[in-house]
Amino acid sequence: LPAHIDRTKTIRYCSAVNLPPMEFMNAQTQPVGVDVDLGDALAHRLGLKPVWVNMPFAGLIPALLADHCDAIISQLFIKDSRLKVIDEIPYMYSHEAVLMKAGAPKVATLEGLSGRKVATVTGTTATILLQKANTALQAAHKPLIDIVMFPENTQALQQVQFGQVAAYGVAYETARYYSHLDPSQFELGGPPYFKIATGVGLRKDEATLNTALRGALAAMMKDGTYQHIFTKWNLQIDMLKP
Amino acid sequence: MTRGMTDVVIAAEGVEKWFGPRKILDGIDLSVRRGEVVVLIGSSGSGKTTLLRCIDHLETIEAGRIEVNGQPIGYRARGHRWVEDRETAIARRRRDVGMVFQRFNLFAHMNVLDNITIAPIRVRGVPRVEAEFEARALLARVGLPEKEAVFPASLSGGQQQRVAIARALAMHPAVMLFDEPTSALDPEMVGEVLAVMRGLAADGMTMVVVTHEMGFARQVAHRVVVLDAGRIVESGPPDQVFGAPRHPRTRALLGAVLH
Amino acid sequence: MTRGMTDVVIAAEGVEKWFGPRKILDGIDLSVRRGEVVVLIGSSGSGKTTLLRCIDHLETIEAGRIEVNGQPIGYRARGHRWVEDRETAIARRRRDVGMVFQRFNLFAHMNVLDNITIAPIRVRGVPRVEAEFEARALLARVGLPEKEAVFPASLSGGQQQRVAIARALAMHPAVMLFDEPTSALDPEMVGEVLAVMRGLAADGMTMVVVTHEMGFARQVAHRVVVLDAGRIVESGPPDQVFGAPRHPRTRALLGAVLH
Amino acid sequence: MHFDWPYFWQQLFHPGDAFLLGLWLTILVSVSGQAIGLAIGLPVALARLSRSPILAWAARGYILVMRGTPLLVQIVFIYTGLAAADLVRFHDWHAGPFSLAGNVQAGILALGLNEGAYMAEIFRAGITAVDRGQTEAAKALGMPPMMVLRRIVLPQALRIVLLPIGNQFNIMLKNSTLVSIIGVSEMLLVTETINSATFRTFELYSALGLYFLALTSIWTLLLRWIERRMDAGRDHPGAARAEGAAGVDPVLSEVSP
Amino acid sequence: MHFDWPYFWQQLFHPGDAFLLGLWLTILVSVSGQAIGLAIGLPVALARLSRSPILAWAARGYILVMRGTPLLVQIVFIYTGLAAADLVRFHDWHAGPFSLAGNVQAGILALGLNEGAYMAEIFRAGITAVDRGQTEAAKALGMPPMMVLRRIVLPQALRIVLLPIGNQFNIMLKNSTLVSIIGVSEMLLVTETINSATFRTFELYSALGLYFLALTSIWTLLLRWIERRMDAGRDHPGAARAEGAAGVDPVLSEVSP
Ligand SMILES: Nc1ncnc2c1ncn2[C@@H]1O[C@H](COP(=O)(O)OP(=O)(O)OP(=O)(O)O)[C@@H](O)[C@H]1O
Ligand SMILES: Nc1ncnc2c1ncn2[C@@H]1O[C@H](COP(=O)(O)OP(=O)(O)OP(=O)(O)O)[C@@H](O)[C@H]1O
Ligand SMILES: [Mg+2]
Ligand SMILES: [Mg+2]
Repeated sequence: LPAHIDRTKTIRYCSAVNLPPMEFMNAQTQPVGVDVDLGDALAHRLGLKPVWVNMPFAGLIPALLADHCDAIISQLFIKDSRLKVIDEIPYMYSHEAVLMKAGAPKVATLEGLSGRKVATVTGTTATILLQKANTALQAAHKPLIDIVMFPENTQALQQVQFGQVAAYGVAYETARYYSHLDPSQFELGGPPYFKIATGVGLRKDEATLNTALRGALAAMMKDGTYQHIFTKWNLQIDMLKP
Repeated sequence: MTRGMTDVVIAAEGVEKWFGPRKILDGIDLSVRRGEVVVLIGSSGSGKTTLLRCIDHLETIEAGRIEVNGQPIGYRARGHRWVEDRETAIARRRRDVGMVFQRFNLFAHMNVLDNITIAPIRVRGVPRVEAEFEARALLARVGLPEKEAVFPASLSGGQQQRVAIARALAMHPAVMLFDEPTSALDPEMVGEVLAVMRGLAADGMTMVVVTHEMGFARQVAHRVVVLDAGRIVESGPPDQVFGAPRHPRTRALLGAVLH
Repeated sequence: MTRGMTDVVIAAEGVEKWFGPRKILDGIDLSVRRGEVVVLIGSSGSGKTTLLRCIDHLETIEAGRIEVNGQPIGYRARGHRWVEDRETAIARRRRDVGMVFQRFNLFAHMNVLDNITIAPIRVRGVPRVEAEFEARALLARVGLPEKEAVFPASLSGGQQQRVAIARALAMHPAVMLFDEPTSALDPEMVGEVLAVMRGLAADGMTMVVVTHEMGFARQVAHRVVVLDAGRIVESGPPDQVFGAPRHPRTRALLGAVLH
Repeated sequence: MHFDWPYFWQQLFHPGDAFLLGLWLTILVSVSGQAIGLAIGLPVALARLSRSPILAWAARGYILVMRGTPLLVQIVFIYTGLAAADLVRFHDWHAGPFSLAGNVQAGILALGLNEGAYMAEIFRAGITAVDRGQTEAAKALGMPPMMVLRRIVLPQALRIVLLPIGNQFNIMLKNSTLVSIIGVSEMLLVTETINSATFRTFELYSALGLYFLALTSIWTLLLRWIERRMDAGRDHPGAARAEGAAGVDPVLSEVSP
Repeated sequence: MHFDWPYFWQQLFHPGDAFLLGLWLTILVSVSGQAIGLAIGLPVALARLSRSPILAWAARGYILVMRGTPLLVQIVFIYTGLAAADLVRFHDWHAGPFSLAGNVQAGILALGLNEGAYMAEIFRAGITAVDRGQTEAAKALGMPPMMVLRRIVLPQALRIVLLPIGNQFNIMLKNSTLVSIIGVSEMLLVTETINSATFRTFELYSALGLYFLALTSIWTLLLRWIERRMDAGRDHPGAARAEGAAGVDPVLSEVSP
């Protein structure tokens, strides 16, 4: 383990603790969720105390680079642009989806949102996918999607609830969570449309930590801790095939 | 010469004014006839300013009544009670009274001509050309024909006070009230203002003047009224009041002022 | 009685003071001997205040030199040139000079006793008990023995000025400078301050006094110096300067002041 | 320390369209918020000064709440809170080629409502600073109250409040960053977005800071120029201003970001 | 409109521990930020007034930048920007049972640095407002410059600046919400977090607003009391204050959230 972690016996995770079921606050404002369970298990396996540092999603990578934490566990998709600045250890798959108000007409693809207003969270992949859809729409001379970015999930979600936006582009896991939580309010606006590996973010110079975490993850997969967590949250479809 | 009741411009009866627990005017009876020049004297705090302000209803009164040109000012009868009038009605009644303040109070954001014409145009509804024509005549009368485009801040105190007089005259008031019009002036400028006031008196303007200028009072006043602690303690022609004051307060006062 | 050079407390030679492009002091030569009372007169703007301030180095000078107790003040020699001294060195030199201002300038946040003792304690390093003992003696001397615990704001102007004199005396200065010490006072209070100054003069204190109180000058001054446009135009015993002024400016000035 | 100069210069002198749109939104939101603040401020100041206790207390309450709670809270409350309580929903507004998104409307409204309280206090101070003698002279000439207010008091009060209002606009420019929380893509949110792709926090925020510094400095210079112009229009600049104005130290009057 | 009264009362009078922790953080951050601001403000004011052109210009530059850019930008810049450029990193700090997270440190520092500029201007105005005669009398008594400053000018300036500084602390309380952007769980962020589970935005933000209103009102009352106490300690309350103080209208001096 790196010296400073070994000394303090803590590992600090940066996370936007606002995206159920991956990471969110329970009634006691304790972080809970898939990522939190995983992160806690990884830490315990390494004999460390986990500390969760909450911040807006767009601030995660800057914060990691700024050494404000040791790792990001926040449903961070593995993308080339990110791999240029950080390392990522894959631990699950994620999907994208759109969330809509219950009863609203569904769309098959993002292009179907043409001319409507769609909320996203700043810095998320959904934003980029929507922008890509816009490029396609522009080429086809169709009205663009009006993308409104919010710093955090609740703000964006509530815009759907109030009918101030038509849809919310967010991870499938989160969209499904809300549509199950309150089917009278929310509904998936279409099938999951984007599958991507998701990882723990690490600074590039943290090779020791990288190795340690990979080892711990493999061990968890072997002894079933990993499977147990995904089953608990009913997200078996997102598990990595061992 | 006998004058009828219609010739009474100001009629005050039993006027009382309280500021909180203090009685400032204590049963003032005063009537001023058309064309009369009344000089009001009294020691500091005796209520001279307050009386003038009550006549123009810049202060409410707690008892008694004040009529200007035969009509009450600031109050109207409702059944058997007097209630304060609506602001717009008070404003209309105030046109009968011209007021000249110790500190001039020219409108700082307007030039001299606008200072004089604004009330005639906006309040009396006189057309602008006409109002400006008259304003120029008034400026000539107060000896400032060339100052119409100038702002108050660049006038001397004496010039400002003369413009203030012209401004009040432009409303054709039935009576002019002057509250120590020269006491904020440097000595050199007192004369020019008093000269304008002398001219007004000579033209038959009804005037009530609070002043410490005893020379002016002696020459111009038809009557001198002495106020003490909110009461009129003496009243009579200047010769009598200055020459043979009956009330001890008057004597003390004249002693101090004439010194 | 002949006095040696050591008896010269203030020696100013060819002092020039410029404010921007204006020459305010224009070659002042002045020497004041121990025990001498010099009264400085001159019309407004002639440079009296400026001269006093230069003596205490509250203003820099552009030419000439000023020595107090035989040593320059505010400047020191560096090779052949005079350069301004360090602030702490200037501060040390200023202890020789006591200054009394027109507007008293008592420290508003301290009571009378602290006003008087702060400089002795903090600057001269006198122990507190000793400083307070002396302060009480000084307060008695200026006629205010009972005011030590009071703040300046609750004293009359005359009382404040007397405390200011006591405060300056507490530093045992070689000379006391007074800049119109009574001109900010109501007439009733002028006497009490002049009385204190008379007492000081009688005790042999060296004093330079700017004042319009000609009676005081006549009685107390050993010498009257007349300043005009930054120059000394006349200087001599009061009888001579007041009785037979030689310079036309002096005559004009005395005419105005004595009026 | 690594500082990516080329990237910094690029962002400073050749920012992308998104950033320029953010700059435009910053200005739009600030100017509109200020306009609303001015429109609210004057009537509230008059209500606060009025003899009607109901009006005066309503104005006091409004000012107390707006100045006693954080702007950030107000912004969220107005955009999300009111909608959550089913009170007000902000829908996009279109008029021909122009459109104004709901969150932009809410942001402008929140800034404006907040600013209104500060404007009200400035107007009140300005009106109070106009010499009472002016009002009395106008009344004595027979002017009814509204005319006194409109023709005599307000014109003089406006000169007094010009500088504090101008300073307040600088604060408004800076406060406009807070509407990023409800997704208004003004300069700060655009910068955050760019940063979430490039991770050049230091360079990006340095440039952003310089943009704001330029905006506030330009406005300050403009304000000085306007002031000088207004003074030049008078015979006696100093005397023409009511004394009350002297009390408003331009430095102290702007005390917060 | 639906208003969930029981939930509102619950949140107002029996908030959860997390919210109380948020309240504590709001106070901690505000008080510490203010303390830093005060500590910075005085030396910067002295530098600004000093005869050394380097010091004066450095102070001017600092004040210009801090007052010319938005606090929100400064907060992100200091927490993330400086670290991104490898300049400063904020590590959690532990001392026995106490600990201070890195982002809390950064938030306090940013608030403090920003406040320092405003404090500097207030101190400068206060020092300038002390009658020059006081300095001259002190000099004439032979006091060296530092003693004049410490014994004569500052004690009088402090009385003058008390009220503006007090008003400024109200602004600080409100500004402390901005550190939520870097994840400091003060009251606003806690409220947001609770909201993300319950979606009772209207009720939650109403309660939050009331909490802030209470904080600012309590502080205002306390400030008045302190003021009265200080005045009572003098023979003549009015006269004891230098005239400059009268110019600082308590209303105008607090002009922004
Ligand atoms: N607005 C007010 N509120 C309370 N008391 C007032 C007010 N105006 C005047 N007074 C008091 O009423 C008394 C009479 O004041 P007034 O100004 O009428 O006296 P005056 O005869 O004009 O004196 P002066 O010669 O000093 O002008 C004074 O004691 C004054 O203090
Ligand atoms: N700090 C300054 N800056 C510029 N000019 C000054 C300054 N202080 C004094 N002066 C000018 O220097 C001249 C002399 O001023 P000084 O105060 O010494 O005159 P004075 O003889 O004391 O007059 P008074 O009797 O009015 O006190 C005046 O013209 C004044 O305007
Ligand atoms: Mg009077
Ligand atoms: Mg002088």
